[in-house]
Amino acid sequence: MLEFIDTVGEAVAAVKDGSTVMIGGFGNAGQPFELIDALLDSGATDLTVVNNNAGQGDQGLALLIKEGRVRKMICSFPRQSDSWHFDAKFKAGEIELELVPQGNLAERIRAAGAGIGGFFTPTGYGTMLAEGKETRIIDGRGQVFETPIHADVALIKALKADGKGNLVYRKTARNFGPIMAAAAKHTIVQVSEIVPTGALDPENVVTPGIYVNSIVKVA
Amino acid sequence: MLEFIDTVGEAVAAVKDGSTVMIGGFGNAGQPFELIDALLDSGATDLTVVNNNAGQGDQGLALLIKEGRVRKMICSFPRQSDSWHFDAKFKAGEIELELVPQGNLAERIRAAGAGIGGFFTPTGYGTMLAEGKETRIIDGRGQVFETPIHADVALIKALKADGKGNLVYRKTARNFGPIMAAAAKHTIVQVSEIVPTGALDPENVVTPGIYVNSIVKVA
Amino acid sequence: MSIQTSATPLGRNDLAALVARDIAPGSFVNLGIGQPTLVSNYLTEEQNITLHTENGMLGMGPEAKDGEIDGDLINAGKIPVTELPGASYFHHADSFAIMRGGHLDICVLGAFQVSATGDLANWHTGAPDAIPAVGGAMDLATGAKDVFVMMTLLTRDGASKLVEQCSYPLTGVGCVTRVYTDKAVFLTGPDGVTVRETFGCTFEELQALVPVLKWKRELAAGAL
Amino acid sequence: MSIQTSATPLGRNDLAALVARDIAPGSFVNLGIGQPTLVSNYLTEEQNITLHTENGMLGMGPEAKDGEIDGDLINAGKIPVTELPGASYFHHADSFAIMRGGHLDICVLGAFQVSATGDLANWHTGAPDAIPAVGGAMDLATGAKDVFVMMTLLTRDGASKLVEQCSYPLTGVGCVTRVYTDKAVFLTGPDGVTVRETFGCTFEELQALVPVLKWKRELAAGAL
Repeated sequence: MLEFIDTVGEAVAAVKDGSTVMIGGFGNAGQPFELIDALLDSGATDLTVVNNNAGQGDQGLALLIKEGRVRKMICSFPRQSDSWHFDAKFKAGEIELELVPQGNLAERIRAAGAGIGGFFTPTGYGTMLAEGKETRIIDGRGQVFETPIHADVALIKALKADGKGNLVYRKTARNFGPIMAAAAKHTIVQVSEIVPTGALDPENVVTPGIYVNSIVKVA
Repeated sequence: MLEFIDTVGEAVAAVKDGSTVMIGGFGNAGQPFELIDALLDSGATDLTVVNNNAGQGDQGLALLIKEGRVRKMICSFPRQSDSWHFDAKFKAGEIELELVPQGNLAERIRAAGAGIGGFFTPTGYGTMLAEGKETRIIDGRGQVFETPIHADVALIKALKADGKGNLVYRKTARNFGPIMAAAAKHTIVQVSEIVPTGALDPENVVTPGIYVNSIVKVA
Repeated sequence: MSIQTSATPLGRNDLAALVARDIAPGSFVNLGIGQPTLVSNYLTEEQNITLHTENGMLGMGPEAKDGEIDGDLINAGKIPVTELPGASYFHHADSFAIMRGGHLDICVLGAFQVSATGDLANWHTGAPDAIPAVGGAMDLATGAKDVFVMMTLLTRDGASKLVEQCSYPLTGVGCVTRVYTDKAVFLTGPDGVTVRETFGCTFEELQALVPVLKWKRELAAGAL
Repeated sequence: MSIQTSATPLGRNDLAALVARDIAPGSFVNLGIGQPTLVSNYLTEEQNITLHTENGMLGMGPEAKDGEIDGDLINAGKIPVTELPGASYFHHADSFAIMRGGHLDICVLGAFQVSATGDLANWHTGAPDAIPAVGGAMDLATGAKDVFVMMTLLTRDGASKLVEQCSYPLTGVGCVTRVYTDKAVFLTGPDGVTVRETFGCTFEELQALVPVLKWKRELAAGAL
């Protein structure tokens, strides 16, 4: 059931210790900062986090990592100039890393939402990221078997939601939002605006409300 | 390279004898009738046609089948009250049928466009449509291995195109258009309107122009 | 205590009304072609049900009347329909991802046969000269969280369509959770079949019609 | 007939200009982070090139200037960019489907090493304490129709980055089709490497720098 929730704190109560949490965003675009801050405050720990990166600077996901709340990161690009908290935890052996090529990350998330049990892709074939994975030659190309990434909860950011939970995004802030919403059992969305049902053109809805559980408006 | 073409006849010249041709539409919605008629006139034969159905009544795809131009149909629902031309050819053993559950059809077309070498799906497991196919149990569910469906040419219908070939559709006429455009080497689109580049909101483009080769406006 | 909830067998419309009442508020539902479509007539506004049609839409409204008919707006049965506020359109792969990814709460389908463990046969008679056509049936059967079947309990020849093992080609294995018929509602699953209620017959009379119930007990009243 | 087309080695900008000239009109192109980004400065309006950024956009314009900066509109390097008329936005899976499905005509990438048969190493030094980070490099390398590499030919220590076999961890196998360096342009593929042109050195001088060219002949001028 779709719920409109007043505060980000109540919204992220769905994240339990040990949850797998997808967090939208690429760089700062599309990052649900307020939801991440609420997750930080919630105390939920032993998390597996799926995000393109592994936190930057001294905010959001980086702080969650710093506080030791993230058991494992599944991401494509953990190393950045300001990813010092991840770097420290990783070098200390205190966080697990599953490094996934960005397209495999996106496709595996999409597969989870679409009910696909696994797929073959040429990406990564012949590289160390395919080590230990099943491979086969299809139409003359080496391919690697990749499995869906499911999540308990997704935290994403959209521009607007209507009363049915339909979402639209803004520019490149769309990025992982739509596929994470579909891949998680419970999807929490922070939006800038809630509009009346009927105010979004059905042709332009990007995430249908069927994928959305909780909506919270942030200032 | 994107081309704007004056007539449907010139547009379908890309279809050669022996081509695999995807044809958009579900029922009459989204069917590119004018392009199909032009294909009928073109004389191209020995075709493999991918469409949800196998023609209805005495028009379009049904006539292509009647004239013996279709060697093989890949579809989910060939049997309809008015699919007499397909019925006759099929019973005479003059047309090959690959029957595909509609979701597998859509996902296999999508896989072709997305560069996926094959995928496992629970759909069809334990049924006669999985006979002879590779299966495995994934997370406790029986799944069937399905392969991408590529095409030489796609014939689809959209509402509007801009100067870059970006497309928008109308209501349930969208159906197979976007995934077929991505799965075919050469995509031909009939549109009701061509608008200036910049007239479509980038947030609302459904098929980016990268998937489109030829656009022809039909009255 | 009897589980007979009606003195007579249910007609198609009464059965559709019963299915409609059993759909939880806020559900996302796909109604198959034919008898299941009747269910939409009995959904109330308070239930806030969102209908999906596999040809690319959520928020489908009732069948279009004369002035409303739009060739670009049809349902999976190719009947012109309408759009409700809050609707959305998407392409076929996205539409079937909704079904296959387990996001629909319920789909309601017709059937030739259902087995005691929920195997479904509803797409093909298996006759050697029949032209097979499957459409989205396998995706719905396999993907929805709950699969409800609506059918008459007996064939014209009086044979039960609820069987120990389907003789018709399968649509899906162990996928049906409930079977709504004119004479009874059955719950099916890995542990076999249970009778929830009967219409116009006693449990013992039903057992005589449905061989697979031979050794079964009725469900304690109120269990569902 | 000499294939030396410049009296001096090419600077980064001249090399970017050369890559830009080699991109066919109407192409869809992804420019990697770093040196490849310079190529956009030399694309002409007549070429009608559409730039893709893997974080969800086609029709990317130049870097945003002060007043244009919008936090929701960035490129894969997380730099604010602009939108050109005819742009489109899509989610990550759709964006990578463009790359992985073979729809990009060209991607231009930096590299640590390229092998004579087009293996690419550009994501990981392999150092035991390095934190690995791959981003979209493997998808681009594997998916684009043509993969152009831009790099200096030699490491700081004077070793050739064009090698018989990469010693760094691979990004993709046999994927690079051209290598643009300060001293030469190479064509790579299943049949090995060929020199298209040299800058500031003769073919023989280049051979002395690049061991894998030891037994190679130069490409007949005009062949590409």
